[in-house]
Amino acid sequence: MISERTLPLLSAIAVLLILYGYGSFAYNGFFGLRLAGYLLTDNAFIIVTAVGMAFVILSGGIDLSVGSMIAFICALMAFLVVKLNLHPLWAILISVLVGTCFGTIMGTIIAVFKIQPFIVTLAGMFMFRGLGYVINTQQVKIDHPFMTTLSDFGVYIGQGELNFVAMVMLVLLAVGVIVSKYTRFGHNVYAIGGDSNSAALLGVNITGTTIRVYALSGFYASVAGILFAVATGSAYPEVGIAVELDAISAVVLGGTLLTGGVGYVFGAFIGGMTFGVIQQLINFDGSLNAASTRIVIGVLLLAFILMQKVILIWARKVTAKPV
Amino acid sequence: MMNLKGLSINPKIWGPILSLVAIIVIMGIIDPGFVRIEFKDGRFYGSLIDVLVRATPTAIIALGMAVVIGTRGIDLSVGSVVAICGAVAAMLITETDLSFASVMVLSLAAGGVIGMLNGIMVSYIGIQPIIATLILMVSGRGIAQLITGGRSVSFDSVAMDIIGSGMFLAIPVRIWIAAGLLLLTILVMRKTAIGLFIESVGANARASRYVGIEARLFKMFAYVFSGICAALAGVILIADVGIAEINRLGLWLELDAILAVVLAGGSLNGGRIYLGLTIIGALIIQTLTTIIFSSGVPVEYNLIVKASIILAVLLVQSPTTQAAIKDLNMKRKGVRT
Amino acid sequence: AELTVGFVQTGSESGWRTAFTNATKAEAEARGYDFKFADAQGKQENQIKAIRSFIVQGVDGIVLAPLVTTGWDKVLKEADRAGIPVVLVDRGLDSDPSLYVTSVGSDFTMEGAMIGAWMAVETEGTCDIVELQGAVGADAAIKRQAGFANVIENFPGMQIIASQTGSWSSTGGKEVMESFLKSIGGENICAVWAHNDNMAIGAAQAIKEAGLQPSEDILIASVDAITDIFKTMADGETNVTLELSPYQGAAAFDALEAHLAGEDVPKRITVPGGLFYPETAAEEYARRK
Amino acid sequence: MNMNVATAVDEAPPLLSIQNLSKGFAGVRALDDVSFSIRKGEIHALLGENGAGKSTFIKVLTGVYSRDAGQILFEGEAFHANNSGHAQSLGVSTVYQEVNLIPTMTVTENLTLLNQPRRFGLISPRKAEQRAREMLERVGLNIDPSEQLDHFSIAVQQLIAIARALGTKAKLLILDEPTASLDADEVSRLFELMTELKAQGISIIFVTHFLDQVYRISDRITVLRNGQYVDTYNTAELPQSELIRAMVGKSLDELSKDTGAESRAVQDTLFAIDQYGKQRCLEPVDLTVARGEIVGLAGMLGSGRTELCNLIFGVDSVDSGEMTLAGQSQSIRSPKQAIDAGMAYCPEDRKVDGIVAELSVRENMILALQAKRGWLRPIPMAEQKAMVEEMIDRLSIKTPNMNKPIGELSGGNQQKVILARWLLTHPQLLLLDEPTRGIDVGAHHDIIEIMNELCEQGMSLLVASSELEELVVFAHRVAIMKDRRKVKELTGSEISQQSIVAAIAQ
Ligand SMILES: Nc1ncnc2c1ncn2[C@@H]1O[C@H](COP(=O)(O)OP(=O)(O)OP(=O)(O)O)[C@@H](O)[C@H]1O
Ligand SMILES: Nc1ncnc2c1ncn2[C@@H]1O[C@H](COP(=O)(O)OP(=O)(O)OP(=O)(O)O)[C@@H](O)[C@H]1O
Ligand SMILES: [Mg+2]
Ligand SMILES: [Mg+2]
Repeated sequence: MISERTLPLLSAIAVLLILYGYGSFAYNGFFGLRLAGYLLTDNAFIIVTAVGMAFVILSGGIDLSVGSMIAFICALMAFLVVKLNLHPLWAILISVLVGTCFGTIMGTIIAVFKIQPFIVTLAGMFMFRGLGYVINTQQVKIDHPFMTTLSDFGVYIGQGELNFVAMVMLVLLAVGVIVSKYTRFGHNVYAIGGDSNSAALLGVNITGTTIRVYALSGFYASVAGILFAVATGSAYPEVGIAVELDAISAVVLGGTLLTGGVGYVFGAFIGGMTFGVIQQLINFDGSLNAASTRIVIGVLLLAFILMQKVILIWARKVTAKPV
Repeated sequence: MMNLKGLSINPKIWGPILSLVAIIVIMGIIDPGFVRIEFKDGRFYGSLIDVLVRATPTAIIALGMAVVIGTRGIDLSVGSVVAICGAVAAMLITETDLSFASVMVLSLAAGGVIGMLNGIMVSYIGIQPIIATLILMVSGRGIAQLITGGRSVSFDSVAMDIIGSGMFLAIPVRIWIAAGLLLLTILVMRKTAIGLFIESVGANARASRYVGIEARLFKMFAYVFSGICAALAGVILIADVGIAEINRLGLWLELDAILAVVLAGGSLNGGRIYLGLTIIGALIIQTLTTIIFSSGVPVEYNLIVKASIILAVLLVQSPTTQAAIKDLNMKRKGVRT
Repeated sequence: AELTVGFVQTGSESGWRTAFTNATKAEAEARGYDFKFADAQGKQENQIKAIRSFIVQGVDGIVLAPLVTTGWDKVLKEADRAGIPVVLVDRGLDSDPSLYVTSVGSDFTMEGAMIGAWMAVETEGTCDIVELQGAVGADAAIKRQAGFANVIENFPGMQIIASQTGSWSSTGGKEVMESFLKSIGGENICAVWAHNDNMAIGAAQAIKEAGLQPSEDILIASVDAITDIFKTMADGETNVTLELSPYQGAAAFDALEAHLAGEDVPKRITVPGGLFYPETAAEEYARRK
Repeated sequence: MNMNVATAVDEAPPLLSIQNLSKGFAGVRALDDVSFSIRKGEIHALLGENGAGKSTFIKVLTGVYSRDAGQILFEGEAFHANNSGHAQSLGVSTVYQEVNLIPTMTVTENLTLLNQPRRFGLISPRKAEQRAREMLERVGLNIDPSEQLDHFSIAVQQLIAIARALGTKAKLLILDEPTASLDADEVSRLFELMTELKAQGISIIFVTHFLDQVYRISDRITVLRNGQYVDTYNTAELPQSELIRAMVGKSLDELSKDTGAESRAVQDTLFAIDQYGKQRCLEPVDLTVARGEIVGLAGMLGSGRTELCNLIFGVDSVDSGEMTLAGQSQSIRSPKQAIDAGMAYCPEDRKVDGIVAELSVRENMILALQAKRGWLRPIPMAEQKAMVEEMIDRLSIKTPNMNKPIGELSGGNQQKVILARWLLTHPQLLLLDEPTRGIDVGAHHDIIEIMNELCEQGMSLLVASSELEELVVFAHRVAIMKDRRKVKELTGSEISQQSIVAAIAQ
């Protein structure tokens, strides 16, 4: 069903396909299950973070703490597995719980004390990074057979591997989409993002919903941290720097408005993949120096957005309701 | 009591100022050396002076940021603009014979042009501010690297030394610059109708359009101004050390600038702009940093200390806490009468 | 046939890094390689993506400048499975050595020790040192710190009395040094040990502005040997810098070619660095500018 | 009148009893010791001037604002709602004054928010849509509920909000100015529903400024004035003049109800549009307005009045037709151009298109004039103050001072500020879309007087209004819109409520 509301998402998908099509046409090996598998794996933890972020942004907020949360969770995992010799399964459980708790605390501060989310989560960003440093300032190898089993687990589809990390991402994406569309909580998120005053007058529990939104974001970010730890089998304090910006842009590129209330959780996946494809285009080209790499990323982003706009305008014209 | 009543006209305005004073006073009690100011070799010397000096770049950028945030926008590119304009200034000084004035004008103009690009993307193309400025945040540093060929550029310039560490009437020149800019901005915003229009556009863009305000033009203006501010900060930053390290120059400054604006009570949802308080916000952030550096906190605790104090400041200023305090006061009074 | 080689760089966080990239590229061009470059912008995940893209493209060899020492096992195994040899440059890895051909680079611990030794000699074993670190948790910082600490341990009169991060930049270095000068007092500081040249340049400025003479009242030692430090040194404002060679590409390519030719390659190739002093600074500056 | 007759007669315990309720804002006592009660199954009108405290009362009752003092008993038990949702769960359902729905969600999502039908624990969109259709049907709306809410005009949104409140099972229903932008048909429909609910034993609190509606539907009336309780009356026993006196505090001269304005000879045409239209939006329209003439625009919901005003003012761009203003041909593409050409436009949706909530009353009022003068020529503060003060006085705007954020004013007073904003620009042609929406009787009277005065001075007005009574009073000519085209024009003595209704129905 093509409605006005889905147009931004659809145009984002269209542009992603155009980019991917261009890569397949221009570079050997770009098209194919192998790179597709890699794209899913390599961008999994950004996408997982972005799914949590999508809820936050849809609710009209923002969460800058996710990058540091990932670092903190990695450090915590390393601490639990290496220092305390816990089984990774326990470590994962504890880490997710702690991450979700921290998210809940931020949400509570935002909702109860009515402080802008930007600044609360910015403080969270400093705090979690700092906590990560305190747990350990070293680069630690998380050596445990279970972790290796997880990271090596995967099914091959032709040349491409759908591995554990990618699977978790896809599951969490599906969960996110369902929660946003088919639960009361999801609708409440859209409502407070659309107009929080009206939502309050309609009887939406703003405080509760806000707290849950940040708890959810904390949950997704901590899973992203665990995925990072699993994928690399290591932890270091500088993990996830600026991931919050990547996640926010992934969400926005996926057609979600930063002002809240408008967009789709699935857009986070599209946005994340778009970033991944742009990066691989540059890697496959391989001729850019550091300076041009940055510039080209910027230019491609701009091109992506402009194409999206053009498609949007065109689609609006075509689908506009006749009187 | 009377006095306090007078002060409590608007907790929004007094919050940041009192927070700053409280932080300094507490620190002064813990370590009297922190608040000591000496007069030495024709200049003031002391940690508080350092705070003022170090805060100028952030404060200047935050001024521009405050205006942009007033339009309900955000400018993530300022850090990169700092790098670009620092690079431009350094290259002009080392590679050309231009007079210092022309160097300044060209560098600031570079900032203005980049700001205009942001402005065009946001207000004429309609890209969301965070993404529009992210584009230049990412590619801007690349541009700076192109300008210098990826190396850092050191230079010798008397005029730059004066900007970086010179004194005028025993007060660092850069403080004069920041104060001048603040004054000029306040004048432009409040003595013309620009301030009103920007606040109106930020608070309700649709209604502003209905009254005939050219919303796009004023949004654009905000980004141009922010670009120029960032350029000025860039020049000051390179003048400080006599070298333009484009790879790190201005890195993460955008976060501090935004933080300053928000500490000053500015809302990221647009509307009211508090210029003077923004400077206070920048001073709060810098005071924290300086305290952390001079207090001997182990490095890995830096961020925790910073986050905790910011949170404390926010919690005390929050509407909920204020209301609770008021309630308590009322109850106390109620008991007395 | 000409070789296709992919080079995965960490990013472009410093002038030294840029010089390293340029030198490597020039070397590859001189050898007529089809040279593919990936800039990871300071993120390990981007480096992993780049390695994988080189695997998919089927390059003949990969040169990797790892951002961190851990977390490479999986992707290196993938390269191994694809039969693509990997050569490390700049720093080593905490991985099974069979996963890479060799590790070319300098020895951070050694560097820290060299600076420590220089300082011990210069101050005759008595010195209160302030340390300017880079980012917390950077591998280079940790190892240099360890090497430095190993040496000064032997001198009861030497200790680090304050340590802060100057975030690798001269403005950062200047700001931290200013605070140290106020809180500790210039007269109580004997030397500055800066983990890179930029922070040393900033520290020298701060010392000057506090009315002291850098390099005399307070010694300054740093690492990297970037061009600008020679100017500062020539002006008599810092005492010593340790060169980190940006010319590791040649050694790496040699090793790669040898490996492809079926020869045995040692697991560790150290490129020499050396200390530079003010005496030769002016000359070096002119040469490198 | 200490012991009021109404409660004395009634012995049954009231559904809701309010005792000594007070609420203050900085500088204002919005509610001052208010006590009265609501019976089971009655329609209780809550009346008072703009800023009397009606909306505040409702918000305190439903927990949106905390009360400073006082007690509320609901079915004999202490009632303390923490927020609107809580109140709802306790059996009090409310439609607040401004439309408070979520503009970015679909009509279905809005209607079923907090009460979505589910299947297997998840929301079932199909069932939700079905339920939404049923709810819409009750209020006689035939729209596609899968469309986004803000695609509909404010009046339709108003109806949707009402449909939503009716759909929740409540013992007490509160409607704060639900009829402000509805036309006669919708109002009748709503009243039928209210009567139906009343028969089921549901009580309704009803706020309006239309006194005729009060008499048509309500059982009892409570009047507030300046935040204070005046009295409660049985509607049937209270003459209208008494009611007005109770509300205003003094007796108002019989509202001048002349049979209609004289038509003016259209000799001196100020404004003319010729085949002005836009595809999918408005069929080409011809219309003229003479100097000093008031032209009314009548029509049903969605008939295209607002669209026409938007096109004239350049909010939307036309794709056909020509415009002349004061003898000059105009091509208007933006409000700015329209203002420069000498027009002004008071839009329908004041919350979205009118007020800038954070800015003060003063700033809101001078905004248009300042924009007209440009940013380089700020209006001196003294001049601003004088102008604003005069307007506050002239329109009797109730505000403690001119620096209060306009968002904190009562709805009617916000409307007056927006009107003042445009009067200050001294336009040649003033477009008003539902200008008296939410304005009380006294002020309504004043505004009509001001409009007459303005046109005497040579200003021309084009007024879209759903209030036929009002149109009949002041319009020299009425253009009737239907299905996005102009269907008829009535002049002078042809203008009457009947003739307009007939033209619309044709
Ligand atoms: N949030 C608020 N902050 C400050 N003052 C307020 C606030 N809300 C209402 N007031 C003030 O309380 C008084 C009563 O306002 P209220 O909205 O209850 O009036 P009303 O009777 O509903 O008027 P109207 O018919 O115009 O809607 C007004 O003077 C208004 O300025
Ligand atoms: N009864 C209705 N049924 C369907 N759509 C409607 C209805 N009323 C309004 N609309 C929608 O609202 C939009 C605005 O109509 P417009 O405001 O121009 O009409 P209007 O004559 O001013 O009516 P109103 O009294 O509602 O302001 C139209 O685009 C139409 O889609
Ligand atoms: Mg009201
Ligand atoms: Mg209308």
